[in-house]
Amino acid sequence: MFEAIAFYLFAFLTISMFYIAVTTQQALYALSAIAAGMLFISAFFFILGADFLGAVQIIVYSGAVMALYAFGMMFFDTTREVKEKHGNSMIVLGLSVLVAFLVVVIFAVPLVSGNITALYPIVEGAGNTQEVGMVLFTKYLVPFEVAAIMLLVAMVAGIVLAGKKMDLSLTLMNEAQIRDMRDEENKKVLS
Amino acid sequence: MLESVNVSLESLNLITLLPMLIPVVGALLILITDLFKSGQDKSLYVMLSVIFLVVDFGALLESADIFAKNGTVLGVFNVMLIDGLAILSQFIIVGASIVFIPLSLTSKRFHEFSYPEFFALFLFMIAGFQFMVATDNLILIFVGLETASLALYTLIAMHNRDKSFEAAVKYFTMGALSAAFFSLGSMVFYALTGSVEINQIATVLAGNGYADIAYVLIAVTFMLGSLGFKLSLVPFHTWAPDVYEGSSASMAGYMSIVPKIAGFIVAMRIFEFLIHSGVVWLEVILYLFVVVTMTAANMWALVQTDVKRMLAYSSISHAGFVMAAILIGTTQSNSALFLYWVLFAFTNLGSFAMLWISRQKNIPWYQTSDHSYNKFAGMIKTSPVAAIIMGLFMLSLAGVPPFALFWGKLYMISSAVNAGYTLLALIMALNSAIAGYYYLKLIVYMFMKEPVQGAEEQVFTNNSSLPLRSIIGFAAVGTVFAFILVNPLVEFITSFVYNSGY
Amino acid sequence: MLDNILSILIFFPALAAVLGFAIQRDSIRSYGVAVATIEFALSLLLWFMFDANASGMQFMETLPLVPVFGINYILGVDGISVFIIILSTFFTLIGIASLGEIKKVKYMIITLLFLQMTMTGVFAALDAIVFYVFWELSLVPMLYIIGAWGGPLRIYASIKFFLYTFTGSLVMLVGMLFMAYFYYQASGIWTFAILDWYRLVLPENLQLWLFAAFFVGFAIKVPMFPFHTWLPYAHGQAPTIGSVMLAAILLKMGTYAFVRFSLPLFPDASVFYMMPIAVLAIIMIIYTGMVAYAQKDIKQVVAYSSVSHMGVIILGTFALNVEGISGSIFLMLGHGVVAGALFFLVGVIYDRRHTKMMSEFGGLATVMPRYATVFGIMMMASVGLPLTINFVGEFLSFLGFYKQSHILTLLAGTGIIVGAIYMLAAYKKAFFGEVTNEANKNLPDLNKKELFALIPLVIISIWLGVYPKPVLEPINNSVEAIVQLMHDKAITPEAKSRIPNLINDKNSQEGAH
Amino acid sequence: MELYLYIALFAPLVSSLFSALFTATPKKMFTGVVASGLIISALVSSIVLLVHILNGGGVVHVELMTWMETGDLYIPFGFVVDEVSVTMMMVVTLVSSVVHVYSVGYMDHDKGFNRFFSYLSAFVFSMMVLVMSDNFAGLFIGWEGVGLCSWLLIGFWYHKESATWAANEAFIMNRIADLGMLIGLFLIYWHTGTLQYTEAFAAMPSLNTEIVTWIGIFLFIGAMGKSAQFPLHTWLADAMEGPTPVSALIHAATMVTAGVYLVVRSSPLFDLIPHVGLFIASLGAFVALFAASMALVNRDMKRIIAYSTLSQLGYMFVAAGLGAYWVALFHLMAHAFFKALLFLGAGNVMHAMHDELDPFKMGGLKKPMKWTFIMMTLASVALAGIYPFAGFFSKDLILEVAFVEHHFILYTVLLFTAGLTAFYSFRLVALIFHGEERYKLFGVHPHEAYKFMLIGMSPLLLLAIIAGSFKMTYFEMVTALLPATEYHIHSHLTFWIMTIGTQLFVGLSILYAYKKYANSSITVPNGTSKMENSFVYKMLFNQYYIPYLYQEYFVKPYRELSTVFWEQVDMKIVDASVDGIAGIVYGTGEKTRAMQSGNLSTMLKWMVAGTVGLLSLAVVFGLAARYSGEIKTILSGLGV
Amino acid sequence: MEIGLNHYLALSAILFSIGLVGVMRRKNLLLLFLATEILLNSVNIAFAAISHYYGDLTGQMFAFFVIAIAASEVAVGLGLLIVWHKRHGNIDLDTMSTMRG
Repeated sequence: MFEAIAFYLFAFLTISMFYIAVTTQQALYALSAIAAGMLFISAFFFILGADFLGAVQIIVYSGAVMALYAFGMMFFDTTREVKEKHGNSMIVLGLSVLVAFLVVVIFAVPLVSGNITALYPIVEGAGNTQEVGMVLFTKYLVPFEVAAIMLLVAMVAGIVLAGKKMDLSLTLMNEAQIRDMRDEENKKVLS
Repeated sequence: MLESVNVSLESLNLITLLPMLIPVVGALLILITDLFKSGQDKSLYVMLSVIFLVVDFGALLESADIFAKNGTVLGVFNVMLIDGLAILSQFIIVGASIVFIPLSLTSKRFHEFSYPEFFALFLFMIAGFQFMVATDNLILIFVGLETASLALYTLIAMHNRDKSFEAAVKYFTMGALSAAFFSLGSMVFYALTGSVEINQIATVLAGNGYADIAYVLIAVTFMLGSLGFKLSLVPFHTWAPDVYEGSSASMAGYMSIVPKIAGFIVAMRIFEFLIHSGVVWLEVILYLFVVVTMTAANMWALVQTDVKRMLAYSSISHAGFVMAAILIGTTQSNSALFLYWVLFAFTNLGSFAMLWISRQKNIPWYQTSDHSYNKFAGMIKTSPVAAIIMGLFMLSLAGVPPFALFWGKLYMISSAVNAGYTLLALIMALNSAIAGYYYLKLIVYMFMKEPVQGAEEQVFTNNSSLPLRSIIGFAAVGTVFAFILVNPLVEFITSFVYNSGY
Repeated sequence: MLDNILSILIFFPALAAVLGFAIQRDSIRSYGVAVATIEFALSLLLWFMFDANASGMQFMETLPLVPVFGINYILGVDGISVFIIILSTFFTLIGIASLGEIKKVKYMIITLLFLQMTMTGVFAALDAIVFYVFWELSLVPMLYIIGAWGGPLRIYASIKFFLYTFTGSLVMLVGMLFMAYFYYQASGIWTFAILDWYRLVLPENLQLWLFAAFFVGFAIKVPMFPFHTWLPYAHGQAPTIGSVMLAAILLKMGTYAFVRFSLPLFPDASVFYMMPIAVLAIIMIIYTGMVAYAQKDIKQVVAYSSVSHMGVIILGTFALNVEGISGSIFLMLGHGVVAGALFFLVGVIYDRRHTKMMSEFGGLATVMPRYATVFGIMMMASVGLPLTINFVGEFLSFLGFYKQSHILTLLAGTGIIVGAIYMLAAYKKAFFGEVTNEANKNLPDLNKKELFALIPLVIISIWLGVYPKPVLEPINNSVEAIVQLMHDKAITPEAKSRIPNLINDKNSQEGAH
Repeated sequence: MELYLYIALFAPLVSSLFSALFTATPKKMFTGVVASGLIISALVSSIVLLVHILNGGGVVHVELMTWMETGDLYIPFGFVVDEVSVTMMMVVTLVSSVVHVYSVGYMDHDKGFNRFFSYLSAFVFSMMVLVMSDNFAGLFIGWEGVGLCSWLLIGFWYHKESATWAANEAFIMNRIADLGMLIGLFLIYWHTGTLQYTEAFAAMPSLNTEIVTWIGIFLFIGAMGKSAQFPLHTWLADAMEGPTPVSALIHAATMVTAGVYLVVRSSPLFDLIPHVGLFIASLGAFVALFAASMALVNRDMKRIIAYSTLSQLGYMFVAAGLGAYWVALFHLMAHAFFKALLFLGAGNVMHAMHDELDPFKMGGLKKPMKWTFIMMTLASVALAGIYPFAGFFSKDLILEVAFVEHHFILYTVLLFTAGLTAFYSFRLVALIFHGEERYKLFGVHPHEAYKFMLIGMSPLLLLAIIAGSFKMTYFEMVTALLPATEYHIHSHLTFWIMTIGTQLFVGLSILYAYKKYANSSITVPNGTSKMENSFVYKMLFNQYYIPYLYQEYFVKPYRELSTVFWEQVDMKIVDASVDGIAGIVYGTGEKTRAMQSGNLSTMLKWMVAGTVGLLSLAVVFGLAARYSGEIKTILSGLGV
Repeated sequence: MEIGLNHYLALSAILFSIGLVGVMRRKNLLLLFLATEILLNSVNIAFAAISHYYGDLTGQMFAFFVIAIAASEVAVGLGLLIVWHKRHGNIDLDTMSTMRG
């Protein structure tokens, strides 16, 4: 009973939050709504016993990612009302209603093939974090490492794109300009 | 309580990780080199990359050897899967990368090549693709895919022009949507089978006789949406022309080869078991995709005014053509896919490299874009050798025998014929004919029109350097003498594909 | 060396063409003539060594190309192909030798040498894929010739030519792949060798489909009505040499392919489609003959007349008996010589006046008597006067088809009337009457270079008209083999009765004696 | 004997090629002399051969080489000199020798002198091939060869529009008939397996009558073209545009009789099918009358003679059609002599009158041109069939044949025609040579032709007079090959009544012609007289409006249809549909490229839309799979 | 009122649809990126739910990696936006349509 109440409550909350996030004209509202929605989602994780995931959700999403967005928002100066031209909203509406309808209808059909044998069963008595760790560092060791590489890529990419003279075009500058620029850089380093 | 896990090192089969680790190490090395001494010439990084890729290629040969002896190898908790498909596709990925990366050695300076990060990201991307093809675990596929994609977006953007940023943003945004589709698709598969490993999924689904067909279809739909984006199937292709146009020609050529072969491998792994288990719907849908992608992309390519954009549409069309292999799903068709792609790689390497050496920094008045057709007008007069070579590549793309792509088409259409897809074979043939027009258009410009008055004479050697010319020569030789390559390739590919059970 | 004479014939010009890039512009003509002469001499050597009494393939060469897929480099000639090869080398020679003052002459000669390679390849190939390779490759030099040296509409014409034929041959390729697949199913072996395919007996319904697929490719190449419209454009826009090669050799690929592929592979389908194809051929003969009459441009007259004559060739081929097929093959040669010569002749006047409109001419016989004479001879050959080369072919073709259908032959025979009408009318317009146009008053007559090209053609067209035996005999022997093969392979009773059984005939005759 | 055969055959060819060498050079007298010499040598050889045959030396047959050999078809270049062909050879070489000699003078001032002899000798060669061949294919070679030469010679003065038009007309009309001939050949080949005369004829009796009938019909169609039988007759009158010696040789003596020769040569065939023979005879009689009627009013000297030729050809066909082949051949021979003479005489007149053709503009020429007058008069007498000239023997024989075979209608027609013949012949003679010297109005000073021309013509004159006396020799000779039917009227009385009656009728016609046209009141008609405005005159003068009908109902529609085919069908339907397909493909690309709007939002929408589309299809499919049983029931309930 | 797997799946679907609305509707790239986060999150719920109901950890693993991927995407995406913004002063996707057709 508790579970049902919690489910519907959080379902209602997340849906409304996300709905606000995609419809509001205020960027700040959208951001806040998203952040709130993320938090509510972590609630689902806790309900479902995925404590580790819930924690990560809060830390990474509601924390890191949202902070990034917030930073971006300030950088782009979109805290004011966002003016968007909406061409044909009927298409958007139609498509999304159709998606929702179809997917929901299908998902409402109970899965026939119920008795799935769990490959990595949740072990009674062990904490969720422990279990996750166990699987993560055995079975999913490689993906985990690749994910690390991915994060490295993202970092390098972020640095390159946002930081390293991307506002200049080395393609179009001539040699002299580049030399001057280098010299200036060196001077900065020396001073 | 959890039991502690004892894992013996041998059982991990770490050798399966070796080919992917090499480019990663290379990338890190490049980053570190830059840390110690910045501002070094791009040639250093190009050569470092090539060296690592060659070593990678060597490691692949080793894997191939192992595969030939022992068959399919699983490794590192059965996440890694080294079968014929993985090896073949990695050969293409690494091989193509080896020939594409030296295209950075232009005689003119371009923005992106002054960053060591460019090369590091390039190598990371290769590792990502390698992971993507060498596993049947959807998680690793997903992570590998994202690694590669994120690097690729950045590489495109680093070309540092308005158009390349626009291209990167478009690609990125659609990629994000595609990632969401992928995860949704995987989720449904997981819901269906409790597993994210394709083999396991196949087994479970076969076990319950596709009882939840509606769920299967939803999963397939979203997977198609995601892979369709990667493979640029119509209507998920819209990014491709813009991205090709926005990125540098060398990068565009690369994109037409490597990411797609990775995508094809994943598509092959996911869809073929479904087709073979009689999911008629998927067969119909793939049929539609193949036909629509080939035909529509051809039609759009007809009306292009820019050669690179035309080649983008042509690549879409070729992808549709090759997608037929997955639809047909016989050993021959799967082998044809690889054969086609190897030969396609040669030709596209050549044609994009030709565009690349003729790239000007500023667009002259008579051109509307980087490579608009009239730039090539009368090329036979100004630079005959370049014109003839470019003509060769165009003929090859059009499927004129005996140039490279003809053999691919031949084998592919034959596989359709052998599997009883008569109509499909005819449609494929007719599409090749339509495609003839736009390739011919370039030939017409090069050979039959007068040069634009006052055009730069030297535009076709604008950017060339010895490495670039050698690569073009290599591609040209490969394109012309492909008929020698075909037999060993077919034999090699078929044995690998067959032994992997496809 | 002589074991590989066919390979040499094919690749020598290509190699020479590549080397030709290094030749100075001034010397390229001599180079081209030298290469073409050697090539022609080689082809004559081929003829010399050719055993006229054998009906099978000679000078066979085999080299694996893609053995896993049954693609092999197989060459060989029989009486049917050997003469077309010689014709092609001959035309290349006189084409290069008589090349007028054109721009980019070096590229032209190199292109012609490449074209020579593809032409020889098509006629010598005995593997379907090798055949296809050369077949398609031949489009490329022609595309360039039309597109780079043609008239105002050259680009449209060249693209139309290329795409049209390309489309058709792709359908044909699908047919070939099916054929190989059926062979594989029947025998478990992948092969594209034509001689292997000959041994495969297909059920009739498959034959019908495959025949149709091959037909599309061949018919466009021939070109048969209603696929012919690329030809007037191609001829109309092409430079003289382009039209000559196109008419003399390239069109023959289609009809040759009918004999090489369609008939022996699909005898029942050939019989099944005989009447519809004959109707098409008759439409070609009469309809295009009438269209030719309506032309104002003399080159278009010759172009449409080509279509009309190709109709006769098709008709002869689908007579499915020795007389008809031999005749059609002979007519291929004949039409090659005659149409080639006519295009040369049109080129002569075009070089002088830069127009091809008949209304611009008139009375040329007075100004250029030699030209008028040669044109007259060739025109009469084209009309099919006895003792000229075309008559032999036309006569045999009609004769052969008469066995199959009286009425259709009668209709097709009106071609000789229609042909006379447009040819004579054109000749009258251009050559007879008073010289009214000031520009025509002082035209120089044929010069040495032009005579060098034309005199041999005149000699051939009369020589082979009077004494066709040296050519007709080998053709006959090979055709007999094909007809017998078709008879043996035929399944349906109708086909059995339509295609004569030569062995029985001979036996019964001997018995009667 | 074979040597003579080769000389007779190839001397003209050598002559032609020799003259051809000088076509591009100015006139050279020796070409004419050499050509004439060579032709005369052919004549001599023919005479030798004739003597050989007459002496019972047997048939001379040679096979030069193979021409075509494929499948079961075997065609050699075979030549045979037998009784029939040697007759033709004599006619051909004799007339052509005369014409060659004559032409040396006639073409004296022509720029194309050398060319003329080349063509003329080529014609003789073709004609020799035609008559000497031992098979149908060889005959066809000659058949087409003479057609070609006829084209060349009619259009000899190629700067004249009318000449080239006439040349083309002749060629094309002949082609129409040649098609029939070809079909006949095909029939012969496929039913007898050979084209050799002897073997083919030997095989014919065993064939189905229907097939033999068809063979006969098609061969006769071929003959109709060459011999200008109705309805393919119009070209012959137009062919008079050529130089007059050409008309004499080709369009009177030799080529036009090739049709008769064909029928005679195929006598074993036509004997099998008398019904076709009757048709041939009827058509011949019709043409005889038809052509004669047109000759009555014509005002072109050469055309009158041409119509007369046509009419005489009709006679020959009557004979041949009725099975009297030797009679036909005899008339052919006799006709060749006097008609060639007539033409050459007309040539003299034209020469004298500076190519004036209208006899109404001449008159009284007997004074300046005495010899010509004599020759033409005698030739006309022969043509009219007055005893003892050649025409009497041959033509009367034909009348007898018709009578004896009980074809009285034919007989009547022929008799009537004989009267007409006499009338128009002497109308011409009278107009040209008698009466007022009307030519003076036009300021012409006529003169007699060169003497050697007249001497050259003399053999013809001689033969026109005496040829009839060879009748029995001839009869004995040719009946070795042809059916030896003698046509005697059983009652002597009847015979004499008929002969004398005919002679009287003809004589009266001549007198009437003289009376009407030899007087001095004749003026150049100006279209105002009552007669000229009568319907019959107009119809005859316009050749029954047949050329007009051809022009209106064949030539013009053909031209228009051709244009329609080209401009409407070929360009607007066939080609346009090809371009249309290409255009549709291209146009679809052009229209749908808007899908690529370049706007990211649109791209995303497309992506979602694609997925939604797939989903909908999935649902449809899923439902169909789920409820397949129910759907089947419903469908079966609906009776699908 | 037992909450079953289907409830979660339906919720996930609804959220996913909302995300799609956002993706299609948003013209401001930053907000568009936010919408893509919704998509990923909605899937994560489903993964966790399936994991829970099947007693299998794989779902949680997947969700974990999805979160990692989402985080990296944000880094790259924002990097791109920053460059664009530096050059054009806006992040409206309607302004980026120089390439078309």
